[in-house]
Amino acid sequence: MSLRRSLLSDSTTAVATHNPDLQHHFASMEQQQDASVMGMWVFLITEIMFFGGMFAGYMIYRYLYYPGFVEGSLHMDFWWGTINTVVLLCSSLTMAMAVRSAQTGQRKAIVGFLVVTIFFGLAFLGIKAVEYDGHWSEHQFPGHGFQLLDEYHQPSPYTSQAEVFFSFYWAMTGFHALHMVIGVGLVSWIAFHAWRGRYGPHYFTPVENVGLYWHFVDLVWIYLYPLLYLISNKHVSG
Amino acid sequence: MFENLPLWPARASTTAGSVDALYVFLVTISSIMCLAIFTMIVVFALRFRRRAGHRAEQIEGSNALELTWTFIPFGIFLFIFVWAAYIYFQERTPPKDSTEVYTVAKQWMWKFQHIEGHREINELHVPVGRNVRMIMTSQDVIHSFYVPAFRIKQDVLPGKYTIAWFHATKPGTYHLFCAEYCGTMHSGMIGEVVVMEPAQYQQWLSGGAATGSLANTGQGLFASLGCSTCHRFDTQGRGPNLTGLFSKQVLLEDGRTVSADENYIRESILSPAAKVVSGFKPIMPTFQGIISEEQLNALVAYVKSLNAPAAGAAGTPNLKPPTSQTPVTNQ
Amino acid sequence: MSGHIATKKLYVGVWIALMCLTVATAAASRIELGRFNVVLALLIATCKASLVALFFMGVKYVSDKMTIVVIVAGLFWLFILLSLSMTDYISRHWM
Amino acid sequence: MASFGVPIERENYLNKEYGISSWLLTTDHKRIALLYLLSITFFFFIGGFFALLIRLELLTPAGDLVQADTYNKLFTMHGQVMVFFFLIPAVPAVLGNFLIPIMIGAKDLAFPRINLLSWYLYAIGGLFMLYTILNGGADTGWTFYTPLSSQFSDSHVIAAALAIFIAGFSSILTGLNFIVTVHRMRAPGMTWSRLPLFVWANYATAIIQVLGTPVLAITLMLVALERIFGLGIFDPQRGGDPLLFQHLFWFYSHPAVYIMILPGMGAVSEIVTCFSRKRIFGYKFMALAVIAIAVLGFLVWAHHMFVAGISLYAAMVFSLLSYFVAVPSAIKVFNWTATMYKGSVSFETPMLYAFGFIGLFTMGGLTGLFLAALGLNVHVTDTYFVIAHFHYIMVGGMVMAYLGGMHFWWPKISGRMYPEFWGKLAAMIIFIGFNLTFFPQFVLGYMGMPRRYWQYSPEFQVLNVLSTAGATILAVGYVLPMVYFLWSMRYGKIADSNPWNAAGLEWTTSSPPTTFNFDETPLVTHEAYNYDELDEPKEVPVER
Repeated sequence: MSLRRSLLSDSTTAVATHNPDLQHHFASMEQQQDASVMGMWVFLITEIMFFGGMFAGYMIYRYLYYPGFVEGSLHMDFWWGTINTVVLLCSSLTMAMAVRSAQTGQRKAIVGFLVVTIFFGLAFLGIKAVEYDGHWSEHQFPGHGFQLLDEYHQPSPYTSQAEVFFSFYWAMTGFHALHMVIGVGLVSWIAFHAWRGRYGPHYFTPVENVGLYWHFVDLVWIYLYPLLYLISNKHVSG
Repeated sequence: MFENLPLWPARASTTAGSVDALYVFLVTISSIMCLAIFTMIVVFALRFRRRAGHRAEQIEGSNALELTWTFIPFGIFLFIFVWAAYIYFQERTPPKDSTEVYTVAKQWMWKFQHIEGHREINELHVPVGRNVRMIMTSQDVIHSFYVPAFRIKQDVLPGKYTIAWFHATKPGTYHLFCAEYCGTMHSGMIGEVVVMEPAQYQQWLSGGAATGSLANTGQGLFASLGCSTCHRFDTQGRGPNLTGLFSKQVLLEDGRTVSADENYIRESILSPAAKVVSGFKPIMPTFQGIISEEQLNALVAYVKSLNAPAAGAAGTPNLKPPTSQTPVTNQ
Repeated sequence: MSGHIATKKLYVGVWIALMCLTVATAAASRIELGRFNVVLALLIATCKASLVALFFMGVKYVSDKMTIVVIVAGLFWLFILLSLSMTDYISRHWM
Repeated sequence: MASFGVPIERENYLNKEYGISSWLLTTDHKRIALLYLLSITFFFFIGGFFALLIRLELLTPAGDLVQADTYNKLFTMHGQVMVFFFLIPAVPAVLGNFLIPIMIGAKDLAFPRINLLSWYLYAIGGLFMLYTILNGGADTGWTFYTPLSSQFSDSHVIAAALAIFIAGFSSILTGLNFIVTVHRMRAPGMTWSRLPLFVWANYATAIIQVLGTPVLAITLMLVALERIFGLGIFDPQRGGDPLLFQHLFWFYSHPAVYIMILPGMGAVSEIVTCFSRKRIFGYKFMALAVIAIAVLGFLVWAHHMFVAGISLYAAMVFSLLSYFVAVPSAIKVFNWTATMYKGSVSFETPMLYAFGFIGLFTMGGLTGLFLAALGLNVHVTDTYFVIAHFHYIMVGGMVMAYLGGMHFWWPKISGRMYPEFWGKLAAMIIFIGFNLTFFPQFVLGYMGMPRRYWQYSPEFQVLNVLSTAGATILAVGYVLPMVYFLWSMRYGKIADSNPWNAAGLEWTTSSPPTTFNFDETPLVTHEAYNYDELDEPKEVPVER
């Protein structure tokens, strides 16, 4: 039994005393960093499955009620959707640059890029709010008051099917927006710590992980955009 | 031979026998497997119990053994699968020549509409020796039509039809249960299936206060709801001619082809824009919330009756878009 | 992935590519291709997603294979969810 | 809690610190495991109490003890509490939390603070559940089938869904922690092929937790949104498909069965090897089998829906896949049995539970073949046959394994031995009580008694009376261990570091372990279960 144990080399323990960011139960900074990033990726796949449930539902109903989905999609604002896509992609760039600045240890640049990222995030949410307001005031919210008018301001024959589309629209973009809100909060939090000089080449795991999260939220939108806004550009009924 | 043992319910349908046979086979196989494993455990535990001076003999494992007990059970499983799938296939495919009973389930009762026009609540009379096809839907939540003596069960869904069928073989009165939990009085949503000799059944049919066949009721509705103004029996209607429609393939406006089964007719009444027939416009108003499930059943029965040679006014089914159709705008 | 630091040029290049693809997908949706609209849209979306994942998220530079396994597993499970639930709906009318 | 640590000379995780905050703010995986132990035991007895009321109501065919509405709430809350607040966290969050770091030679899980967070999430979810219960509960069944849950039920559906949603995130975080820990925190020399099967089993479980739970979370959220805002995704009146809910629900809830059973299988593997003094038969196949179950378990969910109105062909695919997943389960049973061959078998309490587990799991598994058989499923689904089947797996299997594991590792957890006589007695009582409770239900089911019936047809009464009688015996069996475990914390014989002379890193450290588990990081040079190098136990530890 005694064979089981042996002293670890002293170097590992030495590292432990050197880096204040190393938590007690890790042997080395590298192990800690690897574990955190892997944890983040595992978390992201749970997010994939979380949105996956809605994507599965979306796919099934789109298959069942294609005309209704086309009709619903025609009531999306193509330009707001496209602009929001651009905004999010820009924010991903600045986020990536923020992580890079952390890796290279440029404190001001980290803060700067993070602030721009927050700005883009808020812009996205603002545009989303404008869109929501438009849909809300036109009674395009599922429920008893749901209404869908065609181009002649008559109730659309596809109303009931398009209502399912709108259920998905609100649920999917709503959960996406919720993730954005959380993302903005997280970015603000690391921006604050970055401003305090917490991150640099020696330690930037939180920046990297929040970056991963931010990009993931962007990824979801990359799919939501064509699935919700770009189904078809013409009425099924011609 | 086990008729008197209370280990299973009465065996009163053609399906019951085949399900029981599979059950007995599975009980046998499982008992053998259990017995083998339990015997091994007991024998090993006693034979190799701890004794002074004896040490365990370390054994790595055996690939041959592992493969054996991987593939032999797998083979048995496949056999069970095929057998069971065969029975299931029969349970799910009603024969063509069936008498039909429309069923509406609601919290917490069963409503039956016979094709002949008879209506029943929580009691279903059927003849022995005939295929009966249940066309079922629910007014509220999910229910399940379960007759243990027939070994059949089918969930009854709101918003669409599900189909079950049976062929009763033994006269008697049997339990009808709702098997899908449906709210407070779920356990009160029970009834009886009365299987009768054909003669008695005829007597029962003639005794009831039927107000004409279900299709007749449907025909009345078809006129009073104004369906007949557009769905005419010629090629001039603004809606498709429904003669001979049932069970045909229908070409839709968006290029898909669907089979005109009960669910298609139902959907077309409640959600007309969902599947628009090629050459027509989505101008029909929805009847969702306007007609009851029973009326809907009557309409479906009527449309189906248009297939019968006598009922249709126009002779041949005409599903192709009329050539000289009046142009109708979306309005 | 911590070891690798990508160049600014690369990030900007990826961003430009993403912008072009966004324009492409928006433009493609204006052309009527019938059922191929959705195929094309999803194809472009997948290109964009791959770009973001590979470069911005650094999947291209990950040092250990486990991260890749985790991602592939996630996508595979998503595929299971989508495809197996779809089998039911597609085959309901096959009778 | 402070009195928990009786003075033992050596400093260990129990006596290192005292006071409420040293527990509630701890990041020590062992203390968190004990927090879980307390909370799941609490919920186990709540759920058990509901079960007892259900059985008492079913003593007579008429609905006489409680109202129909109350009965429906009882079985709903019994299911929700037992599944989400006892069975799913039981082995992973208690034994897994305690043992995995020690078994792989780590100081802690990879993310100790997330570990604490997941207990808090569990606790918050639990509070929501208690709120639901105290306010009258939900009456949807634990399955939340729509549209009953989304529109027709006027009970506390949202609160219950929220409780499960939150507890679900606790489960996700536990799984995430285990996955990263097993990948990143193994001691030098602890290769994958040297991992104890308990770790393999929990690893496989973690995969399911991480990949399945989010789907349940979003599904329950959609139900809640449908209730709150009137979204129409599952509403048939507006074109929604109620079957979609069932697909999404079972996508998680079928694999959830494996979340419950796999860690139990892991515990049984440890116990059987120890009390046979033998390495496990077919280690590789055992490890592969748990992973196979975890993966294949995701491909079979619609076998809960064979009569629900799914397509005939989809049903066939899912039935076939269900038989695939039965194969690795069979492999495990055969390997446990073969492990005893030419061993040196002794019959301490954990081993009795392991026997019970193998027997009852075999029966549960075999009756699973009945349910996966399409034609037969039509008759027995939604009847007591199903109830009996899954209780054989979850109670007969999982709870037996959990109790076996608790007895096996109790010396490590508490530093004390439990009383062996009472342990054996309780194991016997539970085994007998369990079979008496649930075996009659197989027959009831085939006779056609539907599940969730408050009142029933008189011909079912005899078997129901038997079942209720069994349930009272079972209840006694479950109270006993709780009493003598508590008793042993003060009066039990002090355990040395390896009372069973078992293999495994956890037995090389002191009982109870120190806060960082090992004085020095261990170097692993052996595969698991090297019983050939271990002595026979000096004497079988017998209490009195």
